Amino acid sequence: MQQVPLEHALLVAAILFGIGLTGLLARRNLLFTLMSIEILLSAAGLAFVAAASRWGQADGQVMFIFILVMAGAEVSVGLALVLQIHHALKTLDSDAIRQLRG
Amino acid sequence: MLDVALIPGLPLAGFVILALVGSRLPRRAVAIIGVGSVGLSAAWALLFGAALIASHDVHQSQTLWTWMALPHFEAAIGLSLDRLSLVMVWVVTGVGFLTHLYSIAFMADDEDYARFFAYMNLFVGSMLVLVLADDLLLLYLGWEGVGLCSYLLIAFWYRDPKNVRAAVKAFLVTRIGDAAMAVGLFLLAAYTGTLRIDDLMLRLPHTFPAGAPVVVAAAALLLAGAVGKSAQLPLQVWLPDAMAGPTPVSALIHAATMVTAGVYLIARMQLVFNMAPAVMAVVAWIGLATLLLAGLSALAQRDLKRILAYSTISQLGYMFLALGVGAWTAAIFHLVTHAFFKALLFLCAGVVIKSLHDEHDIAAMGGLRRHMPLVFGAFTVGAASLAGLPLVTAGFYSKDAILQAAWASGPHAAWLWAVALVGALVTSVYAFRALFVVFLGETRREPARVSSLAMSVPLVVLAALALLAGFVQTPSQLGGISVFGGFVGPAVGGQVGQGGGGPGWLLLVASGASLLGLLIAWVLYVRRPATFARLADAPAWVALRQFALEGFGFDRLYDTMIVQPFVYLTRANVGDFVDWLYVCLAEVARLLHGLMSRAQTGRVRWYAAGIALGALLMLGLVVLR
Amino acid sequence: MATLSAGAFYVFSGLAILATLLVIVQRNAVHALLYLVVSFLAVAGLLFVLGAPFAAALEVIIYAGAIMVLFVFVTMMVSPGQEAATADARWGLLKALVGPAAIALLLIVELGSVLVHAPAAHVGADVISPKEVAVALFGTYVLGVELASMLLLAGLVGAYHLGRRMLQRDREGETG
Amino acid sequence: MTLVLLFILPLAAGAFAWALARRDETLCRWVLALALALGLLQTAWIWVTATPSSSSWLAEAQWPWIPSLGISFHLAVDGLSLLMVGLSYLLGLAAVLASWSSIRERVGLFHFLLGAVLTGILGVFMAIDLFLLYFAWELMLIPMVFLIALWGHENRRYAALKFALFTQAGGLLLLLSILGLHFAHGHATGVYTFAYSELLGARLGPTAALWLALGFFVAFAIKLPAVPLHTWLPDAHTEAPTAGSMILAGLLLKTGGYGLIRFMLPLFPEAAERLAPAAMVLGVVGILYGALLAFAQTDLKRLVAYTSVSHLGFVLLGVFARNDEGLRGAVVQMLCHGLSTGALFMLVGALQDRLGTRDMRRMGGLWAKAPALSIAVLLFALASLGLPGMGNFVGEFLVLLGTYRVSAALAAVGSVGLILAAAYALRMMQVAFFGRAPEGLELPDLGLRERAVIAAMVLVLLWIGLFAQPVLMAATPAVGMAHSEQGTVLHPIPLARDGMGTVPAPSERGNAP
Repeated sequence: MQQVPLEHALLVAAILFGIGLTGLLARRNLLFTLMSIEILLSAAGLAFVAAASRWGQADGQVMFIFILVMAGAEVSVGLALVLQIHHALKTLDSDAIRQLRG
Repeated sequence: MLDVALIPGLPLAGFVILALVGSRLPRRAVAIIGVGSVGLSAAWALLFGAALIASHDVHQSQTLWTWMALPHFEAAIGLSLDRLSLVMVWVVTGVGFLTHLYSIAFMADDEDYARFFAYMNLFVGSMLVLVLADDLLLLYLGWEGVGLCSYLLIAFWYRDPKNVRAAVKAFLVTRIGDAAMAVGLFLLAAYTGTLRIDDLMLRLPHTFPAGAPVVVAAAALLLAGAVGKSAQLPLQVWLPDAMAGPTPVSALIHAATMVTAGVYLIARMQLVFNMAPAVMAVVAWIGLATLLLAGLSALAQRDLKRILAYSTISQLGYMFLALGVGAWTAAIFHLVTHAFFKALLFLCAGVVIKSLHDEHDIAAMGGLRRHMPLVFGAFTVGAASLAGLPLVTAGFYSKDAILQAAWASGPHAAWLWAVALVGALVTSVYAFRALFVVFLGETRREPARVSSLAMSVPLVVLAALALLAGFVQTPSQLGGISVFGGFVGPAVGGQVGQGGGGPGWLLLVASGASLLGLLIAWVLYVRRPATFARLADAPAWVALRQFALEGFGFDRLYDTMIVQPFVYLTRANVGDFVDWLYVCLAEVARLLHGLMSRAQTGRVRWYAAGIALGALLMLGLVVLR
Repeated sequence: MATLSAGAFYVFSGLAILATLLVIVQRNAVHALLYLVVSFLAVAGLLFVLGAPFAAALEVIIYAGAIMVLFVFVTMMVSPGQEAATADARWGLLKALVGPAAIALLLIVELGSVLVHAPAAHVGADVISPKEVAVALFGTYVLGVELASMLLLAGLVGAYHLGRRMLQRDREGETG
Repeated sequence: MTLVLLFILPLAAGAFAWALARRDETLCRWVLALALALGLLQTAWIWVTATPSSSSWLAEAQWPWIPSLGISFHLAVDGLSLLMVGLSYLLGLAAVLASWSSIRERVGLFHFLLGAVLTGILGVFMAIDLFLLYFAWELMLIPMVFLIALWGHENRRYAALKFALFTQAGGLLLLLSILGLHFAHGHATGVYTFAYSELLGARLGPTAALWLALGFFVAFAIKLPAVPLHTWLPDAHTEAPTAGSMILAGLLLKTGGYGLIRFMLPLFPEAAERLAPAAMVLGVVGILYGALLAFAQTDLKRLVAYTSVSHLGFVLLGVFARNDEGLRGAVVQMLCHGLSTGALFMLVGALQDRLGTRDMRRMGGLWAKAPALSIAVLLFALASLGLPGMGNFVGEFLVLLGTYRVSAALAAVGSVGLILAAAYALRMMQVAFFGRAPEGLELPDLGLRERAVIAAMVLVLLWIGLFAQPVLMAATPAVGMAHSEQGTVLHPIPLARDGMGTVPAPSERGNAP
């Protein structure tokens, strides 16, 4: 009987998270930034579900659902902002959008 | 029940009226209120005093109201009249009234008539509070009150910055003494719980042995106050400058009354001083040094009022000498006669100066004898009394009492006496110098006519007093009358020094010194002025004279040692260096802000990297632990 | 079942990691989106294997479905040549990846080293049914549900607000 | 109930005045002025009618506020508070009258803020719940910042910011110390409360007490202000509008001294004893340093501001002498400083309105132009140099006497302040009012309204100066004197008198409220 150790599941989540983080930090296109955030959130959700499975309880999945909700809200506002920025500034380069420079 | 309180109350009431509505009253009304209140006060003091003497109970005291009463300290507003204060009251109200009367004419064409009389009334009121005070704290109130009036009156003609400077100087220098005196009051109050003079006198001898450090310190601090107010060394510098005020002010405040407050204070607190023999010696030596230095300075002055000012300092030195050797009665006696003849001299000087259109320099005067015989006569009486011309003048008797007391005093008696004698000689020289230069010789400038009845009456009355006031107390060789000593003696402890203590030749030597001075002045300034002028132009003399003219460099010394460093330091710190520290703190904060705000690049990825690094760090801490 | 699930887990894992990696190195947003769909689907598989069929379904429906559709729409609305204009050549992109990758790697190592010390446990043994999830969701976490609904409402309003301003500006642009 | 009215009156009247200002600005001024006069009357009424009851307070008002945290809305007054409340209303009224013609912009808001500041100050003077104290403490600061920032002079923003920073730092310390005391007391007794009467008995370890006391001390010392925490004061006073300067100097500073007397000394008697030497040295340094700085200033308002530093050095000195003379002297000094400096700020403000400058070097010979104004300045300058007969003298004398009982050296050095005070006060007179007026200088004299205010203040000063006893009696704090009464007199001597003079019987003297 070969079972999957919890560490492996969490490690996969961590790797996905790391890839998402890399994308977030490396890409300058706002669309890619948003996509990276989706990856991060889904990795986090994966970790929750793995934990739920480890304890055999539903709470982790509930958290997954909340994360999903949040992702939905985030992406809807985020994409609306992307459209706005594209309209206003004619670019999606996040480095070029520096109005908040101190 | 306002019998005693009426004496200071009347002038103070006059002050209140004049201060509130004086500027809207006609001049005549102002004069009536101003002079009348003091006159009434003088009359009441005379009557009341006479009644008290008749009833043989001269110690009256009344507490008006509680000023402050705490568990361990009490002070009341209360007046107390005894023989000593009665004498002072008579002098203050009498000379005060005469000076006020004189001022009606003297200040007649001044625009600030009401202000002048308001200040003068306030002065008389405060001075009366000072001498009548039952409590040292109330005495201090009067003490500061007269100081304030002195300041206000010196600066009366405030448009001239010189006058204002002199006023500020007078106030500040005396304030130095006052601050020391205040510490003395704290000391007495802290150790006895009261500042009521009678209580102090009862408690101190029971609480402390003679010569106890507390008592010595208290005496020394009170002395500091007296030194400041009475313009003794080393705080004498303010009085010559104070002559910037109107002449009646100089006569009343800076000759007859306020400057003698120090003498009064020491006489009043004589028990404390008796318990501190070391301080007594200091008093005597201060008096001695002052009388000699001020006398020499007076010799070199050319400004008539400054001559008289230095003379006042010198005569106050005599009083301090008398106090220092325990001759309380002699000191008060000289205080009284001095008040008469010095006020007289100042009032005469006022007429002279006014008639010459504000000319102060005696070199520009001369030959005034023919133009103003009355003033000449009065000035002669005053100068003679100041010089102590034997037998006929009041000054002779009072100064002689002091010389005798000095002779009869303790270890250094001969020195004290000898120096005081030299001082008497100097006094005589400068007194007659002023008289001769101003009134004899040829007329250098034609005077205007200024005298009026209001001016003449005070001169005559004061001249009479300057001659006759001496006969209340004569040495044993000359009748041995002791009315004054008999009257004041009990109030100041009935100590020795009512004259007649020394051998008879002392009297002759003193008379000789006075006459010698007259002779020297006659030779130098009338007989052979040319010879003297040649002599006086020798370089060594010129330097010495200049030194004496400047009051022996005290002013310059204080200026360079104290005033200039003080002003420099305060100017240097005008921006408050403590604030500068906070400004530095603010700058550091601003610098840090600049550094931190660099991190705010506006790049989203940069912030995300920050978060990631933070997470990395925290996790790293967890892992590595 | 267990063997299969373990094998399936590693397969899905590899697929997810590979697809995700490809997402972040794409220059074309549309390509990236396609890989992202693959990645989400692989994660959904993982979830299924881990005994969470309901979560897997949601992952497919919402992530791979709804959210991706949104992305596609937006990508189509902004001009597709965007990335080429802003991003640099391939080597530039790789160069930009080095630093972030290092950070990410460090993070993974750190997380991994934390996991090493964890007590041994296994996953995927039981299936947690949608019913259990629902009971928890509408029992213990009902307040969270309310908050989540409010968040969604806020997202809706926010997105509408932003979009409306854009529409207004467009209209003004047409008339003016 | 009367106390609540007394507390809220200025704020309510201010709000009402603000509402009226849109319609009629004069009416707005009248409303606040009348309300403050009413408050003054009410204070006098409490003073006259209050009889010392079993409780140590003259009047008290209490409602639960946040009972779960031990917070109640608790106001009470004793003689000390009542004096301060009276001073607040008097100076508040004077401030309204002083800004009658000089404030022309945003009149309604100005009066509202003035009322709010006054309510905060009154709260500090009446609160005996520490949380309420903190609430009032903050309430008085914020409107003041706006008063400075909106109606101030040239450099107002800088001054307002500085004021806000310093006072907020003090407020933070106060809050921390109050909370520290709250929890320390709670841990020890299980009763978590902010009530003053409860906390009075708090048993604290010496170290904890010292730190808490230090927090209170610094908070109050900033407000007082004690050197070296004083540097906000010259800027704030100089830049504030006339009414603001009056309130600042006359009242706000007093909250510091009041706090020390009411809260710090009784709450931490042992710690206060340990801090006393340092505090007294700071007091003396303040006296001298403030005077030296005042002497050098050329800006009249700044000069007066630094004299406050000097005078409040006396308050610090007296409070930490911790004996009868010192404490009561400090109270009298606070009252009289409030009046004399408030009046000086009003007069300097009047000068600035008339001449357009505060620079003394551009004045001179003002006496000839405006005698009434000059005499008024002279009177208050004399009061501030401690002329006997004025109330300030009573304060300074008692403070120094109290100090002398503790340390002769400090009293002697403090007395030097008397000389320096004369120096700066006379220099001000000399430069600005004596001498010759510059060409073309026009200066209308004081108007009737100003004369009335000045006359009232002079009368009060003279009254305190000559009839100090009622004030001294009232100045006894209801609580907290007990700690300091023993062992301060060097040679206690029974005060029985034999014969002469009328001395009030012990029963007359002893019935401190």
